[in-house]
Amino acid sequence: MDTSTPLVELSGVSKRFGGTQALDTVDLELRTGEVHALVGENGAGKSTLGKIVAGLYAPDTGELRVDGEQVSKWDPVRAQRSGVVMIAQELSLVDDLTVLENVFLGVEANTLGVLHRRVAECFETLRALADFDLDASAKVGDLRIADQQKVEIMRALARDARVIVMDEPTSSLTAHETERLHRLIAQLREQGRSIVYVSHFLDAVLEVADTVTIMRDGQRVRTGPVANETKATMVQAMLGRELAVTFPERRPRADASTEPLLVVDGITTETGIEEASLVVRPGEIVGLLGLVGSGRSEIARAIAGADPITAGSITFRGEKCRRWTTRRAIASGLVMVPEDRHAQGLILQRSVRENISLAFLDRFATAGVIRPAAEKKEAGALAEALSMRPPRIGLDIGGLSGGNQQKALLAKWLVGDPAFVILDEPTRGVDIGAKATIYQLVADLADRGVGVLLISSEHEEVLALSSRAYTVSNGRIAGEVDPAVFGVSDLLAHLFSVEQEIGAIA
Amino acid sequence: MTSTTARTTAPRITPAKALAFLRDYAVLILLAALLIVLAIASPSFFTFANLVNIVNQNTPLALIAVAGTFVIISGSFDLSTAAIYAVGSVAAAWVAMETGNVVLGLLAPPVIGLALGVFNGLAVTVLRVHSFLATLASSLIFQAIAVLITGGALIQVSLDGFSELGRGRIGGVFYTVVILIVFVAIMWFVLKGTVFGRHVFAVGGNPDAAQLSGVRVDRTRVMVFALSGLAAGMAAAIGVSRIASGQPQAGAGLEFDAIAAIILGGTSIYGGVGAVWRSVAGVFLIALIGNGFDILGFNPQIKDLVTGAIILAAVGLAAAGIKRR
Amino acid sequence: MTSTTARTTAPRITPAKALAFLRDYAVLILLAALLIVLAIASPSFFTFANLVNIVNQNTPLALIAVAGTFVIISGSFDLSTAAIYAVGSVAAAWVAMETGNVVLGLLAPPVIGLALGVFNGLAVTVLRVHSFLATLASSLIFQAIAVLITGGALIQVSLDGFSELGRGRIGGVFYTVVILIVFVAIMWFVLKGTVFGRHVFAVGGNPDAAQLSGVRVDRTRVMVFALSGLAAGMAAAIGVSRIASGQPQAGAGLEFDAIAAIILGGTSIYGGVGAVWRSVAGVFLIALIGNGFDILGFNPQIKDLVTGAIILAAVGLAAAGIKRR
Amino acid sequence: GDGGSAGAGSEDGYEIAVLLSSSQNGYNQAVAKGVQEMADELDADINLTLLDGQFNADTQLSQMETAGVGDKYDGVVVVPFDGPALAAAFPLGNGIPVTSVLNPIGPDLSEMEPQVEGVVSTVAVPAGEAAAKQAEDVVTYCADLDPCKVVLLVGQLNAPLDVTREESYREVLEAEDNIEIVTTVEGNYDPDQSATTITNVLQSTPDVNVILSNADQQTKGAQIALEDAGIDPSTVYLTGGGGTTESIQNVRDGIWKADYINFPVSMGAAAMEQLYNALTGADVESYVNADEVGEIEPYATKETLDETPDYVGEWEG
Ligand SMILES: Nc1ncnc2c1ncn2[C@@H]1O[C@H](COP(=O)(O)OP(=O)(O)OP(=O)(O)O)[C@@H](O)[C@H]1O
Ligand SMILES: Nc1ncnc2c1ncn2[C@@H]1O[C@H](COP(=O)(O)OP(=O)(O)OP(=O)(O)O)[C@@H](O)[C@H]1O
Ligand SMILES: [Mg+2]
Ligand SMILES: [Mg+2]
Repeated sequence: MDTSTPLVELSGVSKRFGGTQALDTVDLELRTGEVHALVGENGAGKSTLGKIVAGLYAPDTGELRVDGEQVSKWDPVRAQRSGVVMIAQELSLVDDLTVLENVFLGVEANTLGVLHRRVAECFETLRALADFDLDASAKVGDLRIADQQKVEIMRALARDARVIVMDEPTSSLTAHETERLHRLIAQLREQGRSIVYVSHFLDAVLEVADTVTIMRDGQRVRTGPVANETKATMVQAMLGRELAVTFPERRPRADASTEPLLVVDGITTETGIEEASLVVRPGEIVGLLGLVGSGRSEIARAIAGADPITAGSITFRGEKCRRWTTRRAIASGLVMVPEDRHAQGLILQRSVRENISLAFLDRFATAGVIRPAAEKKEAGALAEALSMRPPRIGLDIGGLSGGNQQKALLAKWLVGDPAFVILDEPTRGVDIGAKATIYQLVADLADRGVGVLLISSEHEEVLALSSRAYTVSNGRIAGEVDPAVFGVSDLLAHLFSVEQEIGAIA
Repeated sequence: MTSTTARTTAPRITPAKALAFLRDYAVLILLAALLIVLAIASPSFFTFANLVNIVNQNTPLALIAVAGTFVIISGSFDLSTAAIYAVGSVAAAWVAMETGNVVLGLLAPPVIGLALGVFNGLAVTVLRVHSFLATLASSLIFQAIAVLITGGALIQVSLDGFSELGRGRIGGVFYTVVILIVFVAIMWFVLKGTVFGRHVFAVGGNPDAAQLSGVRVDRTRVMVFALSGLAAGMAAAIGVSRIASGQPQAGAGLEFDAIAAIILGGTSIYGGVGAVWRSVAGVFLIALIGNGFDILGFNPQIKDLVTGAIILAAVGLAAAGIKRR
Repeated sequence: MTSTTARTTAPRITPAKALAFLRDYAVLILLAALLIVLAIASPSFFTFANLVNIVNQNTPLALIAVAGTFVIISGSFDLSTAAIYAVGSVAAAWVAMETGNVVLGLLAPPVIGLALGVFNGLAVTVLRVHSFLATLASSLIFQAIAVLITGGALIQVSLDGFSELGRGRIGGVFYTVVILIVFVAIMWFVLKGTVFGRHVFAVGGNPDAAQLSGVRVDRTRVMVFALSGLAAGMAAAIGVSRIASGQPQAGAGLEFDAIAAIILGGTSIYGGVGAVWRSVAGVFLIALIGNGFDILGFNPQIKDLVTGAIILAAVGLAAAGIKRR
Repeated sequence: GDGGSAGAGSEDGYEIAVLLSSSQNGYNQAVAKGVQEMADELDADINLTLLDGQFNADTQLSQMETAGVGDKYDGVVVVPFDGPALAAAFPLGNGIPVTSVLNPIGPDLSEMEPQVEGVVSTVAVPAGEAAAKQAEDVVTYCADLDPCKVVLLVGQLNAPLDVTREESYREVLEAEDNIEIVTTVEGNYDPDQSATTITNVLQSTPDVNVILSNADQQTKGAQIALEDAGIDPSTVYLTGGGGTTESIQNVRDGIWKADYINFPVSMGAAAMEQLYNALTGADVESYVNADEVGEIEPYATKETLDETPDYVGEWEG
């Protein structure tokens, strides 16, 4: 194939959603054997662009050429026939089907419509290619998010596509798995495929991409070889200003004699937590470090009252928590920002305002009647503080970009001035500027004496922000570590060794 | 570049906005269109008496649909409203005749309706079964109770004043019309302006997220079914008072008429989205079609055809407003 | 520590497993229980003749429920099956009488059903409206067509052999029973073993994901409605053949009976989960209750009560198996 | 009646509303036909408007109320779906006369004289009396049989009219020692459903002597059930109600033993005639016995039908 004809070419593409111009006359060329990164702030239009390439959205104006030929009708089926597939930013899998069924959905091996029985080998080949550890017969709905993301990736691979749009494929993966994915991308490039790589991790972009398109406010700022860019130049182009992401100064460890805010003593749950104990003092940021699936989220859920505990106890603000439910937890000032914003966090059909106020409606109500002015004011202020785009709190939250939804999710839990916050993956999908804002926010919370329990697959965040950290493995607290002395790679080595140890006991 | 950027600052009323308006208000647009057509077609239509009659006739259905809006928004179905109506009808007649007390008789249906609604809510939340099946089962049970109370026969109420609620007027307007207006106003406010209403939306939109936000999901569900039962009981009180006799087939079909009106109005069957006014509009859209046929004397055999076509038109109109992808 | 770990390596049949079994097979368990109770209560029950009769009587409903399973799994509703049945009935009678050809008459309903099913599918996908409302509207239209074909009256079929399909037997077994068994077997296989079946699950489980995977979601939906229409037409052919007359009210209520049976069987109303055998079990669970009442001579007025209670028992049994979170 | 008090129609013509309980039903269609025939026959300019009650009490009540306001109509002929419920519409606002077919309007299902102001005439036969007549013939048939096993096949046991019928059946039959009422089942006016339920009953009572049904559609289903069970239907006393062409033929052929004939066309005609009388100020019969409007004896057996070999029935259902 002539490498001078782009595989896919978009010219002058615009897309509008209601009052927002998501894309404004954008051009894009995807070439054989190229990893093309898309970077930009939350709401810049990256996902929209990716979805247009994959046929999920039809552009309002502009042209789409595939192999040099203009296509008029373009939908996911046609796109796949032409070898264009997408890994969506928000997980999009059929929960009730198995891993294998999801991976081959739409491309099932068949004879006259009758399914072939032996497809396990195909799956195995694919699994080996991706080097992912997945059980083919597990129901996808039972998998944790990270594994679901792997299924999404495998689904794209199964299509043997020429163009793969990956919209933040690593948002739930740990460093280790991200590395594997990057190797895989390199392999695919070798085979002459074209990858669109959307990410907020600029280091990763620098590492894997050949070309980068930088977007701002629905417009393309520039496209060029990655070799010509640095992190700083990209940030400058994305935000229109300079920004160096620095972590706020680390909070000191609280004095061991301070009355603890939260004491978790040997809790066990049906979700797989065994005799987990931890302590958080006021003003402390405490990290939970673990590999994917170690049970960090389950510990968080148990503390927040979302899963019942079968043994052990939780003491909050000096009081034993009895019949602990989310409702009681929230009422006494303990809140959790859940990891899955779509499944657990937001009511997508409702407005930003209603989502932000939901958990603390009583603060905006008198005798059960909502005071709309107070609600608007407070929600508006938080949207402003988190620089949400667009800043209109009357919009349905489902229409916001992924990162902006994440900001709204944070706002939702901050509205109640909590005394204790559990943050499970708080920066998933947010842009570099917003990350800085969130880090500052977390530090400010701690400064006000709020206790913070922090979980993140970006171990760097946990290591840099927390005053103390626990390592988690197999649903147990394996030990306590000093985040100040660890680098990310040391930590991984440590976590793997812990994993093996615990495995040996059990 | 500048020429294309100009497009983003286009005039305020864009085709897109017009389409969005169409989508959101399709049912009102059709209602208005129908009103105009009927007013032109027949002088008997746009009279005070006819309009008051239409509202009066449809008060029971509208009450059930308004409360049912909460049920649908919360992501459930209540298929037992007709059965509750039936139980309420025979209970009202029975109580009135046994006690000789008209007020007691007419209070029985709302009270019983509330209780049966709570039963539904508990069945749904405790058994963790989809409300479609749970209320289908409970409606069989309620219906049987209504039959057993009367032995299948009819209970005649021969008490003065029993018909006052359903047929009395105040200044030319039926009490029922006043009751409906007040009920709609209250429910509108409850849904839009109260914590409970917000919780109904949240439970229907994403029950897991609602639970994690400290919303008492089960309690909200029970309350929604209780409200629906209460409304069905109120409707029964009005209905039984109007005809002064209670019988177990009373209200047959009301449950589906109500759900159809709610969805026709534009409340989402998936939950999480909807409004009280929509259901009222849905009820009266269907009512106007019926009234129009009667007034114009069209062949009734094609009424269903026209109703079906108008419903498809309404949804088609709404769909036209939904931009393709 | 070791003591707690021991718990995880417990024997194979744990209470949890028993509960999960309960949840998955509640409808079969109840069906078996009912069979045993009836066999003990009446010697007339467990006879070949009676069992064949039960199957024969319920063939039309079972056909509709089996095809309806696909509709529900794909996340839709088909409320128009009864109306399609009605159109099919009068069309069969009309065609048979006009042409004098029995075969042509009995082929009419499946063909028409298929066409009306496609119409439903297109209405749902083109208008992008929830199938609940779309098929409600289309059922009004179909019903009106049935009335217009006959003028509201009844078409008597006085042709030899017209009743053969519905009442004929082969070796003591009704043709209908054979038809049902074959249809169930094919549909079971189609759902479990074909690409189409897989796509039905995917479309119902997560239409967006299916779309993203390149599944032709709209086409799958149209096919599912076409299948449902076809089955309703087949049911009509059997029904009209049995009574040798076509009338527009034929089949009234079938649509809800079918949906109730499907959901009672355990197919999820939310789509994405279900099985053909479940719907068959659901149909016969309800059928057995009716048969039992008739055979034992119980008061039919409490049949609904018992049916409702048994449905609640079934779902309660299933719920007992769902771990409390 | 007080004659053309409304009189807002054309100077010498009348606008009449015909409220059917359903326009999709053969019986109602036949009534409408009779009304139309009489309207054509009468020497006046009469325009009919058919309204469909959709077998729904509220719908019909609305229609009656709508007809009762304004000056569109001069009179109403109604086939009440639910007579007691329909009474709520009376007195009508505009005071136009109403005639009722098949069922009375008012609380008492067996009272044929007008019960509410505005109803000028009722063309009907009390449900209980008709049922009693059917049951009495069963008693005659059973005289030589002991036991004589009877299955009651009634419409819907949650409908007051059918409950009344069942009570009448039982009252008559239970007085006889030799008669054993096996069971009561619901036929729902549907042949298919009746076939199902009778098939089931035959499993436990294959030696049934009588199937007493209040409607022809149900009897038809019972006949199918008997045939499918290998029982010759003419060996069982089968009876129905309605007088459809098919059932008349069945009685003539000896497959059914009897049928209670309704004359819906004649009833519709009679109702129109009485309404016209009211409108023109002529004498009105406040109760027309529906059994007497037809050409023949309503309680038909092979013998009675043989006397009128040309009679075919007034409707299909
Ligand atoms: N379905 C939709 N409905 C309404 N608005 C939408 C929709 N999809 C995107 N938008 C709007 O279009 C703009 C671009 O969104 P997009 O999702 O492409 O951003 P993004 O660059 O992917 O952001 P992020 O990094 O947060 O994922 C945003 O302002 C968003 O609110
Ligand atoms: N739905 C589920 N059903 C059964 N077990 C589950 C389920 N979800 C998670 N688990 C189990 O619970 C444990 C912890 O899972 P989880 O992935 O939430 O941990 P985590 O450390 O929070 O990981 P992540 O980095 O993905 O947030 C794992 O052993 C996993 O197998
Ligand atoms: Mg995005
Ligand atoms: Mg987690």
